[in-house]
Amino acid sequence: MPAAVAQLSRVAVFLQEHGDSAELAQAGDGGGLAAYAWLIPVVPMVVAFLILFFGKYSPWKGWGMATAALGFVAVYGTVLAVANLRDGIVAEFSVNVGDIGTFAIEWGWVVDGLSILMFFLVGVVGLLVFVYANAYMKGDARYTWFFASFTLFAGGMLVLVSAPNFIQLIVGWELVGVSSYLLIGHYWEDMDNIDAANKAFMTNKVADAALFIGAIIMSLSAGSFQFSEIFTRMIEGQTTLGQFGFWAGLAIFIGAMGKSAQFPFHVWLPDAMAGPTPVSALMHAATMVTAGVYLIARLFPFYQLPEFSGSVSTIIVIIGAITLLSMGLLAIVQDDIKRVLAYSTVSQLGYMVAALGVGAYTAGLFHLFTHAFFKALLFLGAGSIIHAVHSNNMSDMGGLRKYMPATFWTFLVGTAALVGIFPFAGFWSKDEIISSAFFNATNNPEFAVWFMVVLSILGAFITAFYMARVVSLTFFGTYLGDAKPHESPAVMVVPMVALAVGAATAGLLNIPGLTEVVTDWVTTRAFPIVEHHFAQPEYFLIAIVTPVVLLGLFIGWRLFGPSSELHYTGTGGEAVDVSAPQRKVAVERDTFRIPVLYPVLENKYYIDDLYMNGLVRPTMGPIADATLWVDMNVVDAVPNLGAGVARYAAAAVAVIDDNAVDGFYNVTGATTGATGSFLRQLFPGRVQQYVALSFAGVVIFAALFVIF
Amino acid sequence: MTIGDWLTESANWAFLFLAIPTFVASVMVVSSRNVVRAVLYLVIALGGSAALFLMLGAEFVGWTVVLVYIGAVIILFLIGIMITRAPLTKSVDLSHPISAKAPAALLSVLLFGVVAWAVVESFGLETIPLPEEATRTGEIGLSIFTSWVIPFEVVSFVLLAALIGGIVLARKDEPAEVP
Amino acid sequence: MTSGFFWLDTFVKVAIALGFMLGLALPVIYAELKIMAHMQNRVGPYYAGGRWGWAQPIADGLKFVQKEDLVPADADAPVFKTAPYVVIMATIAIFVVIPLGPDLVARDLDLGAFYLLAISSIGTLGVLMAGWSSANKYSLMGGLRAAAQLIAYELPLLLAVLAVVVQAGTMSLTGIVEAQSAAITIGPISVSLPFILTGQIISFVIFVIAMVAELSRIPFDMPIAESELTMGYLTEYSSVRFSMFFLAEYASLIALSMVVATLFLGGYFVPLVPEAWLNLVGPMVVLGKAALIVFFVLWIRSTFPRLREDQLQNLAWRWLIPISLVNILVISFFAVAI
Amino acid sequence: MMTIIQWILLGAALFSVGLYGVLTRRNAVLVLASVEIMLAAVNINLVAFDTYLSDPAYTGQIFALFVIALAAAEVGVGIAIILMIFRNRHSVDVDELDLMRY
Repeated sequence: MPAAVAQLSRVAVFLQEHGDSAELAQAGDGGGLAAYAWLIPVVPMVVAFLILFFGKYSPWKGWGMATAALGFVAVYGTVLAVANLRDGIVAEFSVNVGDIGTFAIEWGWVVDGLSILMFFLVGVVGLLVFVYANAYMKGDARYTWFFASFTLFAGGMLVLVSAPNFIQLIVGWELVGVSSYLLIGHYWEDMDNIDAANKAFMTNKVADAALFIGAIIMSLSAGSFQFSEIFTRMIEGQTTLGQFGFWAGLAIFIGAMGKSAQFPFHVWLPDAMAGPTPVSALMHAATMVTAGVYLIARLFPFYQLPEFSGSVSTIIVIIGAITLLSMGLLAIVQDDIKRVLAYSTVSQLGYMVAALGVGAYTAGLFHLFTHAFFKALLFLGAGSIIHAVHSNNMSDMGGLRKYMPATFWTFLVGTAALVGIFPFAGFWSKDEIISSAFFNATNNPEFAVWFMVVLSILGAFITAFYMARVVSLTFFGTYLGDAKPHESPAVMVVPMVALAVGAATAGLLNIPGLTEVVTDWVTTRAFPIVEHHFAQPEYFLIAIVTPVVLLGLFIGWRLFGPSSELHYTGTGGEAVDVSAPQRKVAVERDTFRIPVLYPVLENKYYIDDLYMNGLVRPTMGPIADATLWVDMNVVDAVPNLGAGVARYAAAAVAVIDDNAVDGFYNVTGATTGATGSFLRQLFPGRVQQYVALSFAGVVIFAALFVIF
Repeated sequence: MTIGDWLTESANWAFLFLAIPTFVASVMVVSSRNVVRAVLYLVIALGGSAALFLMLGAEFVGWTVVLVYIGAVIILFLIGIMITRAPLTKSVDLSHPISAKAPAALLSVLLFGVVAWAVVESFGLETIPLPEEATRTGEIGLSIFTSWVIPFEVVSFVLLAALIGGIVLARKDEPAEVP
Repeated sequence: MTSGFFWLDTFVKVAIALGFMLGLALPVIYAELKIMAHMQNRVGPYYAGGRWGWAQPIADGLKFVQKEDLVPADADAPVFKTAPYVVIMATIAIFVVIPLGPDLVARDLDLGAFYLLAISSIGTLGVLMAGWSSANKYSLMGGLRAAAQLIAYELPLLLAVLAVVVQAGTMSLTGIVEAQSAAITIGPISVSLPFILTGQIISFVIFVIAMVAELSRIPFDMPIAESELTMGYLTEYSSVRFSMFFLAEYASLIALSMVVATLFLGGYFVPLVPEAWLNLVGPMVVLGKAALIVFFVLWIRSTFPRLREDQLQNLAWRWLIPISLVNILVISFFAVAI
Repeated sequence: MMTIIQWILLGAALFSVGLYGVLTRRNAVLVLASVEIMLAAVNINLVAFDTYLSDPAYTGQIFALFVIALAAAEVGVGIAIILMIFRNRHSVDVDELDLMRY
């Protein structure tokens, strides 16, 4: 096939130019396994609608169908993953739906390492969360509806990750957006939840607009919506893509920031905790927020080349670094356990985004992979606790270790994985990110990369600190809640245990120089990825980071653990009847009050207030109030002062004024009035007269043009 | 080319056969003193223009004029007139007085003069090739949906807005509902 | 386009269509008299012409012609006199594009179906002219009702035709018939099916309902409802002009029935007849199919009561138009998918 | 042979007549009717130039179609406005519509 040969030779040129660090994976086409991969997005989508129409009449009221669909995805994803590891799969299929001018609108599916990773994650994590949700949602008024929209949520994500072109990607993107809106607002009887859903939707919409613009710029300048076409144009050295690349890349990154809740767009994610906990678990693990990371990874061949994307990757690094630290800090002061985890997610997403920004493609996706396990686990654990104590607040918890041992131990595994304790999953992935960043920083000393290295080490400290706080306040000390805590049913515990196994071992899949499964996995793509591979773990960095993490855990334990002075100790761990003052104490000790920083963190850097007061409220009207205030207090002050002075001066001048000056002005005024009355006669407000005058102008100008 | 040459061409006779009624009818539209008749003259003028389009081979445009203008717009006009209680007899107040008509006439004649001058200057006696057969509608459709798809969508949006606007404007104000 | 014979050609063909129309309208009028009579257990015309009263329509026509041609004193005479011509012209023009055989068509326009709709909308204009120029409140109300009704039902009519056009892939009526004569192979059987059997049943129903409304026949005869408006826009007409409206109504009935036959029932095409013979057999086939529709419309007339004005508008705007839009959507989907 | 100017002159003449109507009519419905004549004149020009240029994309015809569509929209809204004015003021005389004056 000449076309394939031509493409290979272009790739070869590209490889020469970019050195031996780029590697084109050896891959087959996956055969029938890839050809039928369209079932992966289609099955959940179809099932979502089936549940909508027939769910109420089916066994288990829709849960069965939803779980079956996710089970199918999980099995298919696993089979694909295994096949990918054995032979490598790079395949792309497109079906033409229609044309707009020279642009083909296509529906298709990409089967390569990156999309298989996502299929696998959505399928496996989704399946576990769905199983868990059966018990968690029991007795909900809209049980079937929940599973319909939840399946749509997973299906939308699969449409997104299977997309070979921007159009389908945006369709999936919007499906995820709209189903997340439905799910966040699931308990819509409460106004706060509606607000949260609206906030998530609106914030995402702002970013989506940027994504549309970016996708349109990029597709127009490359001449196709197809990703592979765009990359081919890139390798051929298309000039228009070079010209518009920066703006396209930036706009698309802004879109990714919205879905992945990066720094200025992070506001919706903690509020999105209003949804049921399984939704949070899936949203934070494999769906929705990873979409942004996935998008950057999908377009990584573009972002890795500054001659096309300009300095976008620097912006990505800085945004990611700011996010990972600032959001970690916010997690310190939250009382709501789910909010802590939410900010933790945003912080970890910052790691992934920053990693992709510095060119650590594998590291970023590896962290995405491990994070899916331990964050899903932590959320399910939090859900289990909430299920037991009927409250989201950690000031209502404490001492649960005794009542919920399974939850405690799995949560502990998740915590270890998140903070990066050897040999749990987070240790390997976070280490790889920091190593890659450090390698880039030493090879290419750029401010942004150093900034990221420092911030990510600080971030690791913060992560350890707040996780120590969560574990201490939740599982140690005295139980302070009202409800009777109990261990969750088996159907909830089993997924947690399964995820705990994943969280403990997922990191072992990519030990540098040893296993490197995930590396092979995600670099199996039709276009080569330029990045540095480590032959072995970077012991030097481990030697820095691990003590930092341990220090964080220690300080957290000292401040919030049962032995701390701050901690309220009851009568030795048993549940006690806690009085109101004691509760107040509990709430106060729960929050870590750093003198200056605390108010800032408490108010989430005032960003929510800024959006609310700067963007939302003014559009609803009160911009007038603000203007009025400024007008009354600032603007008026000057005239008032002036007026005070002027009044005395005026009295003196009045005499002259009345006689000489007034005369002049009266004449002037009368003249103006008379002129106005005269001119008014010329323009009597009749449309036809205006038409006549304008056409007279047309005639005159036309005549002038003809003459000259 | 002399007038004589011009008149020997049968197509020109067909042109005159259509153009003169069209012009006369449009003059009647602006000068008739009976409002319904004026609109009926508009039918003739537009029908004449439709026939001229057919002559130019623009069949789709021609029949669209018939369908949209004569079939819908004129009906709208007539209903509008009838609802605003037009008298059967001649009305005196359909037009402005002669003092306002004179400058308008002058302006129109000037406009025509300038345009005619410009056209004769720039085109002279260039000829127009009449098509052998009518434009295939399929080709127009293809062109609309490839080269002109965005204007087409914009027009459809404008039509939708006009539809909604028309309904909102023309509906009677409902008395405030008592819950 | 501008061949020397173009206009002559056109005039001859219009003349043929005129004759055709007159030749068909009288039998249909007679058929209506007899069929309705039998449906209501009456005998119907009996004396005129001897057997079965076959000369009754002719006698009626003669009766109209010999009456005085009245023009009301306050009427706008030119408009009043022109109105019937406008209506009848719109009717005749429909015949121009209806194919009676593969070559038997006055002018096979590339956009025949579009032409059909454009021309038939002119009839509304004549009705409004008649209603307004009569200087009679009943006439004006009748004219307005007629205009509102015709506009309302023109949309479903148009949309139903559009659905057929989408399926056939052409607006030429000959092309539509050819599309229906194309063989469909299902397993071992290969048959030619008319559109009514291949997915256009909804369009067919919509078209026939809208057609009856366009013709202002019972149950859609609000514009000329005797009990409310005397005779609507026809109140002031008499003699030849009245008979022209009368004739136009029946001619339209035939014309639209032939359009139904062409669009939905396969037109001049019959299976098993060699193509060379179609020019010979075609006219009979089309007329036979149209006769079925005509009979159906007459049947409806003696069966249904009249609709109220608001029910009539509701039916068009709230039912027929949405249904036909959905219908087009479904048919377009299949047209693209298959 | 047919000349192009005869078509353009017809268009110009119709346009001027329409303009005269727009300027002199007092009845709002007739002002709209005159506008329709102007638009028809424009359409004649568009289609004539399309034929003259033998445009493969049929730009002239397509723009004539757009003009027709927009004219239909304009009449729909225009008549609705006129009905509204008639309901409020019992007149469709444009002379009395001088609210824009002050």
